[in-house]
Order: sequence, then C-alpha cells, then structure tokens
Amino acid sequence: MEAELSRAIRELLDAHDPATTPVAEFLGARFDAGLAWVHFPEGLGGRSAPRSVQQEVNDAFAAAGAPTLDIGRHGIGLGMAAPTLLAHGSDEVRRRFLRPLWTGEETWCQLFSEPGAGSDLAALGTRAVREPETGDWIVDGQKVWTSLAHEADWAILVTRTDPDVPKHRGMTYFVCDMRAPGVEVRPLRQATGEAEFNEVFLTGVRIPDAHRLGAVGDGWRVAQTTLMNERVAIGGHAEPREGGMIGVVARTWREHPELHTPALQDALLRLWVDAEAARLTSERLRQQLAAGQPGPEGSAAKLAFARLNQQISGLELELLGADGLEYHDWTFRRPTNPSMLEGSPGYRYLRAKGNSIEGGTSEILRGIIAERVLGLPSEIRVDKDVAWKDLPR
Amino acid sequence: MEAELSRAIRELLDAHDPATTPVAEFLGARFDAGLAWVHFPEGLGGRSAPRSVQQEVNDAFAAAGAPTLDIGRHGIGLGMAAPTLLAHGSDEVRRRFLRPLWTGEETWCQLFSEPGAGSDLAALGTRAVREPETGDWIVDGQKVWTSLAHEADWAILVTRTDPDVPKHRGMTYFVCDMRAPGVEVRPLRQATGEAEFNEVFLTGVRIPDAHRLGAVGDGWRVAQTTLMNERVAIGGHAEPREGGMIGVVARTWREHPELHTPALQDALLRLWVDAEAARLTSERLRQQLAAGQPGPEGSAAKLAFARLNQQISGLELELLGADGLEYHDWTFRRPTNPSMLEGSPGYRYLRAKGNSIEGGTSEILRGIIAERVLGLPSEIRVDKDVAWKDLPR
Amino acid sequence: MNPMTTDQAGADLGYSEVEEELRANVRALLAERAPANATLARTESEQTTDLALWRALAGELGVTGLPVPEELGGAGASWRETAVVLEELGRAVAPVPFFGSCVLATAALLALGERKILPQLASGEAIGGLAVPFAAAPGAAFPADVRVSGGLLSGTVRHVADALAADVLLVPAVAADGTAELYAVTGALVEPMVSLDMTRELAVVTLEEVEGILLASGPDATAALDAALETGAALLASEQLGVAEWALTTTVAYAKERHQFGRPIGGFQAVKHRLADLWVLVTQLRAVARAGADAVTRDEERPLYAALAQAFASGAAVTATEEAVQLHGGIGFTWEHPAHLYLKRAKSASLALGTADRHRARIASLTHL
Amino acid sequence: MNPMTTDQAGADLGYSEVEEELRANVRALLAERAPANATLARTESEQTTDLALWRALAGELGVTGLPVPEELGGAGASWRETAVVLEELGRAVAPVPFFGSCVLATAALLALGERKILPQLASGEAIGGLAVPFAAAPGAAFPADVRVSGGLLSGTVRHVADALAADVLLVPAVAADGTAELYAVTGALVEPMVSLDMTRELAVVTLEEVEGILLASGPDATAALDAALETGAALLASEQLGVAEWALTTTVAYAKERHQFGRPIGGFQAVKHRLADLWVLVTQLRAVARAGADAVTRDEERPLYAALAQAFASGAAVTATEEAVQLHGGIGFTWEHPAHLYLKRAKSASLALGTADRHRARIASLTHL
Repeated sequence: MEAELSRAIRELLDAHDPATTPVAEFLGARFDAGLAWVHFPEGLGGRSAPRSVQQEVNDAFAAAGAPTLDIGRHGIGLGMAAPTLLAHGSDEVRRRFLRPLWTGEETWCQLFSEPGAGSDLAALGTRAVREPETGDWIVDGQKVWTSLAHEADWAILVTRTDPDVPKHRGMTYFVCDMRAPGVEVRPLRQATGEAEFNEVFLTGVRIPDAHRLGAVGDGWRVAQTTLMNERVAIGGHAEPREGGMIGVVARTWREHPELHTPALQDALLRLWVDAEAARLTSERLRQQLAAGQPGPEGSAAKLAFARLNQQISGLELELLGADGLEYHDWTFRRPTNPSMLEGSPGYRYLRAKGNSIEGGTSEILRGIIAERVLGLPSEIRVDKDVAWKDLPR
Repeated sequence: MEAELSRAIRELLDAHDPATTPVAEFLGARFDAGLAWVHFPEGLGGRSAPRSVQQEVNDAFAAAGAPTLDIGRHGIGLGMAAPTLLAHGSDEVRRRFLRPLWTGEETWCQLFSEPGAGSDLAALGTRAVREPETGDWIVDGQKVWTSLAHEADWAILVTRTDPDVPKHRGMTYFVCDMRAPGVEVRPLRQATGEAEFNEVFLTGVRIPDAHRLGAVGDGWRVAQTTLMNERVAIGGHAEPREGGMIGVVARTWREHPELHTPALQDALLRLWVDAEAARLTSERLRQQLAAGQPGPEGSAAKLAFARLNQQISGLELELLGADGLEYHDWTFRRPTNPSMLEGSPGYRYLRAKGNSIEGGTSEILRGIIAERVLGLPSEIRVDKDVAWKDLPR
Repeated sequence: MNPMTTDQAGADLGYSEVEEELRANVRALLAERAPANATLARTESEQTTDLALWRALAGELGVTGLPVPEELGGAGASWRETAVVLEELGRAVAPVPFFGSCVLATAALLALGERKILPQLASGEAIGGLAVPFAAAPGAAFPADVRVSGGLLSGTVRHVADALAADVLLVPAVAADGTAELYAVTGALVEPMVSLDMTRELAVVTLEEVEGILLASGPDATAALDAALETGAALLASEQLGVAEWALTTTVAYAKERHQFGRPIGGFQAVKHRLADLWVLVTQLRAVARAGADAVTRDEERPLYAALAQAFASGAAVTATEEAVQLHGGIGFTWEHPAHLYLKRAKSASLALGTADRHRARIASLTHL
Repeated sequence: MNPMTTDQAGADLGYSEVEEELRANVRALLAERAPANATLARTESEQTTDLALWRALAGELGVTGLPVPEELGGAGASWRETAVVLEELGRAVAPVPFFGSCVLATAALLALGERKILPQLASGEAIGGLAVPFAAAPGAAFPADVRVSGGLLSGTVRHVADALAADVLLVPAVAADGTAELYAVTGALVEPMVSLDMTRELAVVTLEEVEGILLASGPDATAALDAALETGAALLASEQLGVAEWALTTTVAYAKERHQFGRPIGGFQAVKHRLADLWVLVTQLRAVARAGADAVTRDEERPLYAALAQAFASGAAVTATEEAVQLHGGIGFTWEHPAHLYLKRAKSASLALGTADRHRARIASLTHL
C-alpha cells in the first residue's frame, strides 16, 4: 500500500477513535476521507485508487477495530446499488445517495424479479409511463422475492417503459422511494413457515425523472451492472473443514452413536468427502482471486453448495429417525437474519430447497457454465425479435 | 381359440411330426397352412385372423414341441422386415421374401444407421440414383452398427433419393441383396475387443425397382413401420427375481464373504431394490399387455435396464477389487450370440455401456417419453424446412 | 384377480375394474371436500384432523373397512382396495386418520382375530390408532415405552401417527415379567407435536396408570404388531405413490403452462429429460406399490415386500416432491402453493416405519445378501 | 509456494509458473511421441510399455526424479511437480511405468533414506516397481504374499503395476518370525496379465527362492510401505484428473462439432447441463488433486488427504469417462476411438490402491465419524 493511503488511514483513525465514535459518524468520516470505496472518484467516497488496494484498506480498518455495517441488512446497498449508482447515476444522484448508503443511514432493496419474470428477468412487466405534464414516471406492477423491502428506504427498480420493442430493449432503471405513496409491501411466506422475503405492489408510484439511472430503454444494460456485482459477491471466502452444514451433521453423528448404522455412515462419509471437495474448490478459487487470476469456478460454487446443503439436510433427518418427524414451529415469523446452521433440522431441510432457486436457479447456472465457460451453443431464442407485448406468457 | 384354428393346428401337427420333420420343412408347412403370422393374408403365411390370437397359436405349437428360429439370428427378419414387407411390399415382393424369411432359409439385416445419422436417422446420406436406361437404382454410401451383415442374405435399406427436399421427404426404402456386387461388409470392433456389429460399404450397388418398398420419397414413413415393430419387441417378457445381471453379482456376493464391506453391501442392496422394482415394472407391463391394455411403460424399461446394467456391472468390479483389474481376452473375436450374463465381469462392465446407446440412446428415449407420454413440447426444429443437402453437418 | 395375468409367484400388479371405480369415487369426494387451500388452512386451525371428511369416507363411500370380513361389518374386500384408497388420500394429502385406523390398527386386530373393536373401526364409527412411534420399523424389538404394573399401563410414546382423533389406541406394553402384550386403551392423554408433516400431525401419548383391555400376550402380541407394521410399510408405498403422482402430474402441467424466454419451460430439454426420468420412477413406484398391496393381501413374502416397498418408495416419493419444488421455481417454495405439503409428507413418510437403509438391511437378511 | 495464497493450514492449491512450464513441456512431448492411435496399437503389440517415451521423459525432460534431492541425482523439486507430470500422463494414457517407478518405488525409497537405487530411478536409467497388488489400500495389513526363508524370497504377487519393464522391484515380505521386511529384488519372474486397463498392463511377480537386498525391517519397512501407498493414493488423483480432463475436453469439442437434427449436439440443453455438471466435477477434482499433492509434499495430514483423494477421484474420473462414452454415442463405443482407453484407465484406477468405500472408511476412523 502506498504511503499516502496509509497516512490517510492513520489520520482518520487518529481523528476518530473507532472505539468511541458512533458508527454512522465514523463511516461518514471514512467516506469523506475517500477511504470508503477507494476506486470511486473523490467526493464520492473514493480517491480514484486502484480497485486492488481496497482489500488492504479494509484490512487496515478491521485491524484497528473500525466499525462496519451488517452485511445482511446493507449488502444489497453496498454490493449492488452502490456500483450501479456510480456507473449509471447522474452527479446529483450519486451525491444524494452514496454517502447515506455507505454510512448505513439509508437501507436499500432490489425490485427486480416478478411473478412472471424469474429466471427470465428481461420479461418483466412492471410498467413505467411518463407523465407529459411533469416528466415524472408513474409506475404500476408487482415485484416479488424482495429481501428487506419492509425495512428499506430506497430500491433499485427495473421497469418496462416500451412494450412495443423486444424485451431487452424496452426497459428503464430507476431509484424508487420505498416510502412513496402507492408502494405496498406484503410478507411472502415460505415453505418454512416464515417470511424472509416480500411481495411489493406498486400502484401509481411517482418517480421523478432525476431518479432514472441510464437512458430510457437502457435498463437491461444498467441491470447487468447490478447483477455482475451480485455474482462477484458469491463465493471466495475461506472456510475451515466441517465449517458448513456438514459440520452440523458430523457433530450430531459423533454425539449420537445410538443413531449409527453402517449404511448411514457411508452416506455421511460420501457427503463429507463431497463437502471437503467443494470447500477445497472454493479455497482454490479464493487463492486464484488473491493471486489475480480470477477463474470461472465461482458459478460452480453456488451449484455445488445448493446440492450439498440439500443432500446433507436430507440425510440429517434420516439420521434422526423419529426426531426427524418433528418441526420446531410453524408460526408465521419475520426472521431478521435466518441461519441454516442454527435452525432446526427440519428448517434446514426445507430452507435448503431454496438454495437452488434463489439468486439464479441451478438450471440457469448450468446454462451459464455451458455457454460462458465451455463455449457451447446458446439456447435457441424464440423471443429475440418479438415485441414484449406479443410474447406468449 | 376358435375351433377352425385349433383344427388347422392339429392337422398340421398330425401331418408333420415336429420331432422328426426338418425345421425348414416344418416351418414351411406352417407357413403354407396360414399359421405363421395368423393376421397376415392367406397365401402369405396367415389367414387374416385377429392379431390377438397369435400368442395362443404360438403357445399351442410350443406345447407340441414344434421348432422355432433362433431369435438372435432371425429377429430382425421376423420382427422388423416381415411386417414392413407386408405393409409396403408389392405382391411380388411379399410372395418372394416372406416364406424363406419365415422358414429361416434366408436371413436379414437392417441397413439404417450411418456414421452421420445415428439418433437423427432421417439425416442419412446413402444415395440411391435411378438409372434412366434400366430403371434400376444405383446405391452408394456407408451404413454402420449392422448386426449380422456378414451372414445375411437380404437387408432392409433406407436411402436418400432426393437431396433437394427436407430430409424426411427425400428418402426411399429398398430390399437389398447382401450378395450383390459392391456390398462390402467389415467388422466393427467395439470397446470390448470383439465385433458384434459391422460397417457396410455400398459402392455402385444395383437394386431393381421391383425391390422398392413404398413410393419414391416415402422411405421415412416405411421406416416408421420397421421402427414401431422394433419398439413392440422390447420389454414384456417375464423374468424371475434375480434373473438379470443383479443375480450374477448377488451370487458373487453370497459366495465371497471375504469381499464384504458394509458400504458395498448397502450399494448392492440399493441396486437389488432398483432391479426388483424394474423387474416388477416389466412384469406389470406384461400383465397389462396380456390383459389387452398396452401402456407406455415399454420405453421406460429400456432406459431403466440400461442404467441398472451399467450400475450393477460397475459395482461388480468394485466388489472384486484386485480381480476387477483383469480382463478375460482382448483378442479380436466375432461372437455369435454374446451374453452379458455369461461373460467376464470386465466384459459386462464394458458391454453395458452400449446399452444406453444401441437401439435408441437413453437421451432419445427420454425425449420420446417427455413428448409422447407426458405431452411436453417438441424440440425446436431448425432442420424442418431445409433441403437435406443444405443441412449443417 | 385374473389368474391369466399373474406371474410365476401369482402376483397381480394391475387394477381391477372395481378398484378403478373405487378410485374414481374417492378422488371425486376428495376433489370436492378436501381442496388444497382448505387442507393448508386446516393445518393452522384448532382441529387438524378433518372429521367431516372422515365421516364422508366412512359413511358415504364405506371405505374404512375394506379388508375386514363382512361378518365383522367390513366390506370383505382386501388390502388391494385399501391401497387404492391410500393412493388417492396421498394424492390429496388428506388430513384423515385412515392410515392409523384402517391400516395399522385394523391389521393388528385382523391378525388377532379380534371381533369387538374391529367392527367399530370398519364402520368408521370409531377411530383406532397404534401407539408406537411412527418411525418404528418392522422387525425391530418389541417396544418397551409402556410398562404394565398391577394391571395398569404407564409410559410415554412419542411421534404417534393419527392418535389425535383416535377413540381407541392399541398399545404394545411390556409386563413386569418381560412378556410382550397388546392392550386396547381409551384413557390415554394425547397431545399434539409440532410435526414436519403438517397434514399428519403426530402426538405424544401419555399413560399414567391407565386401564387397558388385554388383547394379546406373548407371541400373539408380537405377531400382531409385526402384521401391523409390515402391512403398514407395504401399504404406505401406495400413499407415497399418490404423493409422487401428484408431484409429477402437477409439475408436468405447470411446465406446459409456465413460460420463460417466450417458451413453456417444459419445452426446455433439460426439464423434459428430468420429467421423463421422474415418470419412469413413478411408473416403477406403482409396480412396487401394487406388488406390496398384493403381497399383504395374499400373505405371500410379506416381510420382503414390506421392506422392498419402503426401501424403494421412500426415496422415490421424496425425489418426486423435491423435483416438483425445484421445477416450480420460486412459486413452489411459497406457503400458498401446496407443493410444500407434499414435500413434507414425502420426507416424513420416508422416515415412517423405518428409513430406507433399515429396510435394505432387512432385505439383506431375508435374501442372504 | 507463494505464502500469500495459502489457507489457514498452509495448503497451496494452485500451479506455480514453474509447474505450468513443466506441464507444457510434458504435454508437447506426449503430443508428439504418444498419439492416441500409437498408444492403442501398442496395447496389442509385444512391448506394451513405451520405453522410447520413457527415455525421452527421463533424458530429454528429466522428470523422473522430481521429488528426489539433488545430491541423489534428482531435481530437488517436490511431489507437486510430479503430480503435474501425472496429470499429463493421464491425459495421454501414456504407457510408461512412471507411477510405479517415480511414485510408488521412489516414495518408499525416500522414506527409507535409501541412496543407491534412488539415484538410478531418479535418472531414469533404471525402472523401479513396488511388488504389491495394485488394489492394495493404504492402512491395510502388511502383505504376506512373499515369505523369507534362509535369506531367500518365495511367493507370488498378482496384479502388480508397472512391473513388466521394471529393473528392480521393491518386495514386501514376511520373515519366518513374522517380521515385516522390505527387499530390493532383480531376479523375479514377471509375466503379463490380461488387464482391464490396456495402457497399464499388470503382471504376476513370481519369486522362487530368489535373493534380495534387505532395505528395511520392522517398523521402518511398514512405514516405507505406508509412505509409498499413501503418496501413491494422493498422487493417483492427479493422473485421474488428467484422464477426466481429457474426457471433458474431448467431449465438449465433439459436442460442438457433431451435428444431429441440424444442430451441434452441444446445443441441446440436456447435453449442456450434463457437461456443465461434469465441468463442476472436474473443477472439484482439480482442487482435491492439488490438495493431495500439496499434503504429501508438506507431509501434512498425509493419511487423510490420501484417503480423500481416492474417495473423491475414483468416482469423478469414472463418471467423466462414462459420460464421454455416452455423449460420443456409437463412435465412443468403438475400438478405434480412444475413449475406451480412458474408461478402462479410470475404472481400473478407481480400484487401484483401494476402492472408494475403503478410503471413506479410513476417513471415518481418521475423523471419528
């Protein structure tokens, strides 16, 4: 790390004791010193430094005990909204939104998926129509699988602005005020009994044109910025052996010799081997990324872990036998930060079913690997030259 | 069975003692009495009786110890060529070929698949061009995976007669003399070291127009008759428990307790359960067919048995450990009637790999089930309206 | 059973016309009285058992006593017909205590030649239950959860299926001298457990010095329990078949209607091939389930067919419902969509009456593998 | 090894620049000297070992002594580099006795600190072999196929890998008093066996009162054999990785070029998804293989990583080659196409040095599962 950067960090830490400064104030100071996202421009939390030094900066602050935001609550803002705001927002938008996003004073959610547009996001139908008198946009539609919608201040939102052109070309991207009239958030209950996600109904929601990101009709390209940053976030953290779900079941196995049968033991060992192989694969990916050789293994990690989580949690119930017939609670709940490792075995089994659906289904991921990694031909597209409004649905 | 039929059988048996009459003579007499294929017309081995009584007639002859042909050698003639000759042959063709086919005096093979046309049979490129002076057809091309080609007298042959129309429309079906000049048969050696099949090279082979089955350009429809009769032949015979490959491995297991490990035992039991499920499924299909309710389960049987044979033979080698590292003989051989149950474990393992390829790959069968049984949409066809000669290959 | 269509061992794996008619009647009743949304709502209600539906099955269709002889108030049919009813109940994940009363308790009482309680269960006036943990496997040791002392029963049995609505429980108990005994008990305390299978809520049965009627003792008691658990294992496969068929049928229908990328998702080859594989699996499950029902009917190799049924059906029904959830995408993971009810039923059924690996171990000992 | 890129335990799972250069050299040599058609033809020839290729590997590339210290004539590198060579030899199913000489025998001699034979093996002048059945698993009992009596060795060892071209065999033997011993033997009778793996022909080694040089006795002999078998199991995964990568790469290329129904078969979604799954599997196999090579290099948890390597790689390489045969269709089942050589290598390797279930059992005892 260059001397200037080290000095800036030291000065900041000297001026704001991380142990006593309130979080938002400390983070605000870090933003103002250009030490938030160092590769962002000056005045927007950065100092146009190389992106590669960000990790060292983060490590330096972490070593000093500096506060960070809860990633469960602010991950969408930090990981997805921020880079999109930077890349496609007007100066006004970037100045308005980046600082409170960084300090955690404002939280964000993502209004992308719709009941009719899951894997095929570009088929989305939430309409945004421009009001001639004001230039504002009036938005009507329904979004789904929205984490944090009930707590968020702002949303990144993709809409359909021109139904008469093929689907990828008639979309526009906005920042949406989640407190605006016409925004209704309803919990979406899952098979587990709880509601991690929401449905969001948008009825005549007014968005000023100033909150548009990118050109009218260019929403698909803007959304790609968001999604690419989502993919970067997946995988790439080191985990110890038996660190994941396999550790939970291994502990149960060791503590309950009365449950052992030879067949269950071999089934557990197969999964232990697969889990260790998946862990080493992630570790290898992490080392490649650290050595500056990003590989395509990242997309494989999500596929592998979804399958493993499902197999391991399924075996756990078999292993438990009679106790596997129980559940902990079906009462409707809104969990703040659900963890599969801490829940009940039945919860793990059910929740893991979502792992191969959320954030890109396993089927979509296999297609991405086949086409982008192996270079196999794309699916035949029947929807490429058809106006969105004429698509079969 | 009606009285007339019973009387005819009795008279035939009285006139030709099955114990002493030479096979071809007995079968010839059965043909002439209209008791070969009872639903065929009179004079062609039948008596226009309902197809459903055939089994009873066969059973009556079997009970009397009457001879039948070796199905390994004559199955293609009896099962596939005969119904096609009946359905699409001229009177002359039917009179010429059906009787020696039935008596076993002439054997048949099938010239369908080509190196470039396997799953996609309709893509075949063996050219047949009509000679203006004689009206004969001159055939050039290469066929592959042909059982019995080196022993057969006649072949059923599908050719390309019009390359300028889409592939399904430019094919014509012939009877081909396997002793004709220009027919060259070469053994096709397999991964097992032996050659069950052949490649057949056709160079300027002359076929009289009288040996054409169906109209010029109608070869695809004629081939469907052949292929549908192939499918009917699959599945539908009763088998005792442990009758198939699982029985071989179960015996090895019982006889060699020194090879046992708990994990291998559970793996064997899983396959035992799957084999028994597949056996019961075939048995249920047989009962449905016997009760006159043909179901779509037949196509599933081939899929299931291919997978089972592969899994069971794979486990057999694991079970054997060191001995699984051996093979019996790599010397080139031409087996007459290879049996997976009697070969070596290594032979079983390798030969079973062909089960999911020959007679329709497992991938093609899944597509047939998905479309014809479940009614799911067909694959998007890019070759439907393209002249055969312009297809990418 | 048509003798023309049986294999060497004499098994009839098809459905007779009478059985198909029975199926149609049960299916029509369930379609009307037990729609998925009502079944889902009932899981969070006070009364998780649908007693009105039970009365309709018993009174209107008379399917509660199919294997019971006519002189005992039954239909004088067989377990084969019971299996057909179970298929339909599985297809609807219907919250009725049919399995506990008309399979487990009835099989035990039939094995004993009992004549007092059986007529009540056959008519459906009374609901019976077998007080063993639902995970109990055939062939395991006689349960010792309940002890007999001074003629009174005491003990706790957890994870009991279909006990919440039961009028009478058959309770295996161990006498002071170690003798296995089977009692009929009406005075048990029965409390619901939060259960993975929301449409078959399990219960804790507590007995505190309760009186019971001694039904059998020693080998008779053991044999009756074996009959109940083996018949249950063999017939549970028919319920699992119904569950798996619902999963397949519903997913195929959804795949035809759900469009993504301008096409029905059922037109994408990877989806087609998975559904084809699933169809093969369900086809095999049907053969196994029919073989199981036929084997208990003819009392032919009952232990083996019971083990085979659960060794195969457990995985098959779980795979079918897991594939249903996955191929439905997000909607299949919501509370509103019934897919989760079937997933929970299938996974619980795979643990019920012994996990597949225990049944495979039993096959090993029966076939010397 | 770059300390920046190691995990908590210090494992380096990547390839260094030196390793990549080594790979390129070996690959280029094999492409030139060991094309598939020549390898296939050699399997039916008199000399199934390619000694010319062996000499090129030893003389031109100097890869036969990578883990051997420089003072003993080796390269002073490590097992990591040997693993890279194995990847390439697997990718070419090259018929050279590298695994027997440069892995099994070399590992045993390194463990003993032996200084006479090792230099000859390191330079490649002599070919070594380990006279144990190729199916022998690490952790099993010391082999008793050969007995020592009056200083002479007698016995028969079947299924020995890479013995046909060996100049010296390391022979585990049991003395009259039961002591485990390890000998170097040059006077054995070595006869070929018809082997499933056509490119690694096994042999029967017969000793009839043959003299040997005693290398070690007691715990030293046992430790040397353990080192050989564990190092072998860990490194065999790299060869299996090469085999699996050939299968994946070749199948992907074929799927792009083979047309059916007017399209490349690699454009059909079911094929695409299977190849994607296969790519994931091979990616995982690479991580496991590198972890194994790194663990034996650092002598860190060698028993566990050896067991993990074979527990995972056995199935992965078999799956990859089986998928290659299937997705090639008919052509992949012919003698002319090399796919069967890889299938036979993969299946045989899955039995070599212990089947996966035995390695899983070893993991159980090492991790208390």
